[in-house]
Amino acid sequence: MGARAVLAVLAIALTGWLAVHLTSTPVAGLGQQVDAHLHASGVASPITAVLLNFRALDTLYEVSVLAVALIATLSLEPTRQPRVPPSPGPLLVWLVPRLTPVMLLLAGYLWWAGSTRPGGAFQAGATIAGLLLLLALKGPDPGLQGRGGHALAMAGPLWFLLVGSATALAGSAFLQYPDAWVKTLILTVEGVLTAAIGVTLALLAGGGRRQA
Amino acid sequence: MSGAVASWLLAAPVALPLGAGLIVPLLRRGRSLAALAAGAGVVAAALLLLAVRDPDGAMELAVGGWSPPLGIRWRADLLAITFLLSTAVIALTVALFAALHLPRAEPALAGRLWAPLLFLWSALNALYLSADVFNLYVTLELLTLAAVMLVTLEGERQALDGAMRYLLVALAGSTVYLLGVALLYHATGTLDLTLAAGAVPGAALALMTVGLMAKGALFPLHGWLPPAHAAAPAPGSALLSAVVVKSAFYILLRLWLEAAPDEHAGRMLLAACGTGAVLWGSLLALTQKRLKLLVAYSTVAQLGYLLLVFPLAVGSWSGPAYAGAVWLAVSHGLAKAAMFLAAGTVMHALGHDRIAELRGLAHHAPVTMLTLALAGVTLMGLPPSGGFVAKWLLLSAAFGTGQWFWALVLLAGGLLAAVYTFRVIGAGFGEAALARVPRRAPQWLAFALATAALLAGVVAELPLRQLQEAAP
Amino acid sequence: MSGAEVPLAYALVGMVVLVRALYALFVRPHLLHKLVAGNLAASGVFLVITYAPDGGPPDPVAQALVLTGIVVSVAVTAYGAALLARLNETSGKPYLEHDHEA
Amino acid sequence: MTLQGALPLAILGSSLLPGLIIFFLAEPHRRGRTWLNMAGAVIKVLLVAGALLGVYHGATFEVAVPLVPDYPLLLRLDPLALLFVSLSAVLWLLTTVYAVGYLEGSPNRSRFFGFFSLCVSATVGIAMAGNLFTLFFFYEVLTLSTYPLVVHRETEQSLRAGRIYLAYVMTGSAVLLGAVVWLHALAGPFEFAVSGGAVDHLDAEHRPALLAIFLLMVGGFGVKAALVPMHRWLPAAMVAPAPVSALLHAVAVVKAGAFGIARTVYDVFGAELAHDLGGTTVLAAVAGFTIIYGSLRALQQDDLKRRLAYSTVSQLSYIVLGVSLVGPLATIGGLVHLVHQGIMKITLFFAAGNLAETLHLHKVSELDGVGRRMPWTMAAFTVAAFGMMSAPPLAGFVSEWFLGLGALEGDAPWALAVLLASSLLNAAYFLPVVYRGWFRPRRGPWHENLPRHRLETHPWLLLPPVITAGMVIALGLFAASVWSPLTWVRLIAAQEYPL
Repeated sequence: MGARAVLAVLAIALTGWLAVHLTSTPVAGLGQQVDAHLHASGVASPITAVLLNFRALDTLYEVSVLAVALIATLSLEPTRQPRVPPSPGPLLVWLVPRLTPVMLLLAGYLWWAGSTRPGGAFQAGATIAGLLLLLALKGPDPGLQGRGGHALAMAGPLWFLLVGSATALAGSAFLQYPDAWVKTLILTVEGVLTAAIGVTLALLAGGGRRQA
Repeated sequence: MSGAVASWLLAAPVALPLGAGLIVPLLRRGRSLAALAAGAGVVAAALLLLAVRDPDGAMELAVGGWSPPLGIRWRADLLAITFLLSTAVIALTVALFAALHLPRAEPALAGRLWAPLLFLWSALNALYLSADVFNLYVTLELLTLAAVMLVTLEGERQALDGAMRYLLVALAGSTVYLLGVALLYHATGTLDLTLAAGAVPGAALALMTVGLMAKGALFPLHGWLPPAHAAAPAPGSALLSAVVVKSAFYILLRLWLEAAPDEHAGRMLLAACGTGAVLWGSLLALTQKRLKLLVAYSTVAQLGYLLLVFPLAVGSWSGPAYAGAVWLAVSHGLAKAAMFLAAGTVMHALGHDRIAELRGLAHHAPVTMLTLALAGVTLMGLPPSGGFVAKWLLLSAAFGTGQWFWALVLLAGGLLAAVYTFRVIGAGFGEAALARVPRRAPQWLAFALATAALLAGVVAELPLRQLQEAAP
Repeated sequence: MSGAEVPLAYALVGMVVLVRALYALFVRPHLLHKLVAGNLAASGVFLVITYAPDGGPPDPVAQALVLTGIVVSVAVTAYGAALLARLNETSGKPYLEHDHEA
Repeated sequence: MTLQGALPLAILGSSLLPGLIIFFLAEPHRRGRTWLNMAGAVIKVLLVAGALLGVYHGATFEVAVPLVPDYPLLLRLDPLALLFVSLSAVLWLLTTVYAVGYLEGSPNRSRFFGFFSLCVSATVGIAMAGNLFTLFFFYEVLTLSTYPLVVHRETEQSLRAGRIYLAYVMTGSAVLLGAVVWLHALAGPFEFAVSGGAVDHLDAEHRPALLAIFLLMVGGFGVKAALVPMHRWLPAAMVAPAPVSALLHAVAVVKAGAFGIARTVYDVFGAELAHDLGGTTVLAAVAGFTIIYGSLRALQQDDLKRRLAYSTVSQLSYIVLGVSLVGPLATIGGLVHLVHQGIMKITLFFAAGNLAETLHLHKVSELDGVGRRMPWTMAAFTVAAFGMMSAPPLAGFVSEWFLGLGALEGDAPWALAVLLASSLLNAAYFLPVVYRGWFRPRRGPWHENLPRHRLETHPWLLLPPVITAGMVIALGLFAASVWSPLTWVRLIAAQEYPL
């Protein structure tokens, strides 16, 4: 217990020190920079501009991290006791078919809205994932654990990488969209990412496991 | 046009393995072929980067056409190229070893190694090229996930346990690092280290350093390394011990020597941790009963040497100290990879890696025995090895700057390394039959790496001179 | 995620969350606790990142960083959970071995 | 590259390349291996002869290979270097002949001859080193390449000997490395001085540091030179096969230590500075003690090889004593003993090896009457033994004569007393061997170990000791001739102490 007490004291001290430090330093940021270049970014939403243009590299790595997490999860040999087959209550059976189109619509909207106001691939993808999980709960399983599902999951980062490499091969910098194509490319990338993130999250949530 | 060339040369080391890593899991056959092809491409790119290198200015690329502070910049200075190239050589050799060794030794793993190996490689290259602290955070996460996956491949309890340990420490480490990033961003309004140079707040530096030390298994945050590295399949252990843990040291170099060159008290602290690593790691290596654990603890110790660079790289001695540390990292990488691959052969040949029962290796697997010995020479820092020339430079800096204490650490570490290396060599003599006769080809690959570690001590003059000139 | 400025209070709360979570990550033996703690710690940092002093508009870069960070930590946590399940099946308990040298 | 530069590399390569090739020769290729060895050894001797001729006529042979910025691998053939190179070259040739006969049909010969050649390459590298960096470089290569030879038999006992060897020698090298780098930190990069010291320009405030460095350096070298109390590894290493013991004790390892001390005194610090610092006084005292201690321990050994080992401990310090007495005559005595002791000692080990191989005789007490069974071997042994007692007109006498004069010249009469006492002790532990061999009758049949030859043993085993015994006589009789080591050493002394 003594050790814990020491740790606790240290923790409190650390918090205080950090707080003091944070308040003592003036806060700088890149807000103006973003506003200044927003017009050239191809999208109206500053956050999306940062995510898919100014710092697109981060996002490429980020979706790669998702893909690796999925591959790593799948490579843990499948469990001996599979997930219990779902016994959907009447509510699910009634709700899911009616909910499906709504959620698809919502996902589509989030994806499209991303270019103008907050939203975008991740939110849309999350919605898709939720939908897929609901479908799995209701059964029959949408069967994404197969090669097709995995291909779909990999498609996101692959397409993103492809776009980036294409721009490099075209003679401009890696991930530098040609001005005429900015919006289209960003939207397609976001679109593919939405689907991929959706599938990936759904598979991850299920531990990538097939039902019995 | 040169812009395009830069764009290709800098993108290839990241894009090729990343793409291959995403595709390989979808392939039914030809996985190893795809992986090796991508690897060959990376090696070629790294060699070209070295060939077209301009000593007066590093090749740079504003990714996406947006230069910092708004965007992220790739930069291939000599340090980056050195790490890119040595990683490429090691990773490609390890991949070849895996392609030849696993199908017979561990068929279950043969196909599953490639994805993590490729992601690992891509993340490392991305890390070497980037000087953007947040971008580094994402690459570190990519690296960690791939590394943890490598550890789990064997699938038995020890592997999973080691992997979990690794994951949790890395998780804590990256969180602390990220907090440092936040403070740095708030204080300087940029994430680019070159722009933030000289203005990095102490708190941010401290937090990022602690986070990196956890990820890099730097004493006293090294506890997770041996079980994890020892549990991975041989090619995995080789990559983890030879290059992955050094990525943290790489960022520390950039942080302390380039971005925050005036934080001298902290440098002493780092070297003190290094001393602890050298002594504690070596002592634990001495007490190990299993070869792979011994090699893993020797990694803990050897990482300690690297930290000694920070107090030594001052004034007129910064050149030699810097060159020595970088060269030590390179030669240790080659030697350590060779050692873990050899350990894999031992595992396969004997069915175990208990040091007390290595009899017969010298007769029936002489190449592997010689590999362990030659790699050991580098760990001891004796001529003719890269470890020796590096140690010579570090020692010179230690005496030259009047910090003889660090010299004692270097010398003591060498002696301890000799003790645990010869413990293994001595055990290999004597007549005894092996469970299986190992294949020749993979053994020669490990031998090649060990020989490279020796050659690093004979053909070092030019690279060392250039590193001295490039020292921050 | 957008709109009004993020006052210092958020950042301070973030700090507390972070430190408390890291503390739990170290002392709690149960791996599920550790994983959740790790995830919480990250969220604490995100609060600190988004800290923008009163008056100033929210910094889109900071918010983008947080979005990226969230995805990354989700991925890591998800994998950690899968690993935990696997470990639990093999060793029969959701804790780490302490005699790893054995 | 010029001939001047090529020659040192050729001398190095003549043993290095065969060695590297031999490693990859499959065990059965007995012929190829033997040819490679002999060819390399003969070529080396010829090259060295050429170098001697050249240097005698004032040519300089030197080459620098860049290795670390400011610290090249510098190979240079100066007179002192050639003294050691020639000794190694000639004795390597003879030992190779001997080893081929000795290892007839034993396992791991490729490994043995591979490391054997590496050993010799390292030794000539040490001899030709033109700066401390190069000297240390090859000194460590020697350390490492000797270990496999010590443990060659792979018995528990030999592995233990190997561990002891490493424990002592590695610690020594760590100390040495520290001292060398420290010295360079003070003095910057430097080469061995042709005359005088390389660091005697350093001003007075460095004196304490310099003394410390000097003691650390001779301490580091002293481990291989088997100075008491750092000598224990040497008797332990006796478990190695006879050719190894012969080479270790007569040439490679121990001489590397003594040679290193000579370089340190003459060409790094310079005899004058070393003397002013008081370093040589300490060194002389240790050497004197080692001479007596070694002889006393030799008296107590019944195992012939162990007796020889302790005799080596004692005799090596003749060289160190000569170096540390500071003065032309002592220098001549010490350096010429580097050669003479080598040839005498290798003869003794060859002979001991023959007795063990042919008749399974390891103990002095078993030697009764062996002179009748193996007259040539015993004759060679006897000659070398008398040489060790420094009986005129043999080689040992020449060394001791100059050492004695040196002792008087440097007014250190105690050193003279030590030398005389040691000679008596040498007689005390060698004469019994000779007496038993020639004048005691053999009881019972011999335990024949080898197939009978016309000769008393395998010809490849018999030839080398006979030749070296002849050299022991010749070096004494013709000490004054132009081609004797003595003349050569006078040349060196004249360089170090210009009159």
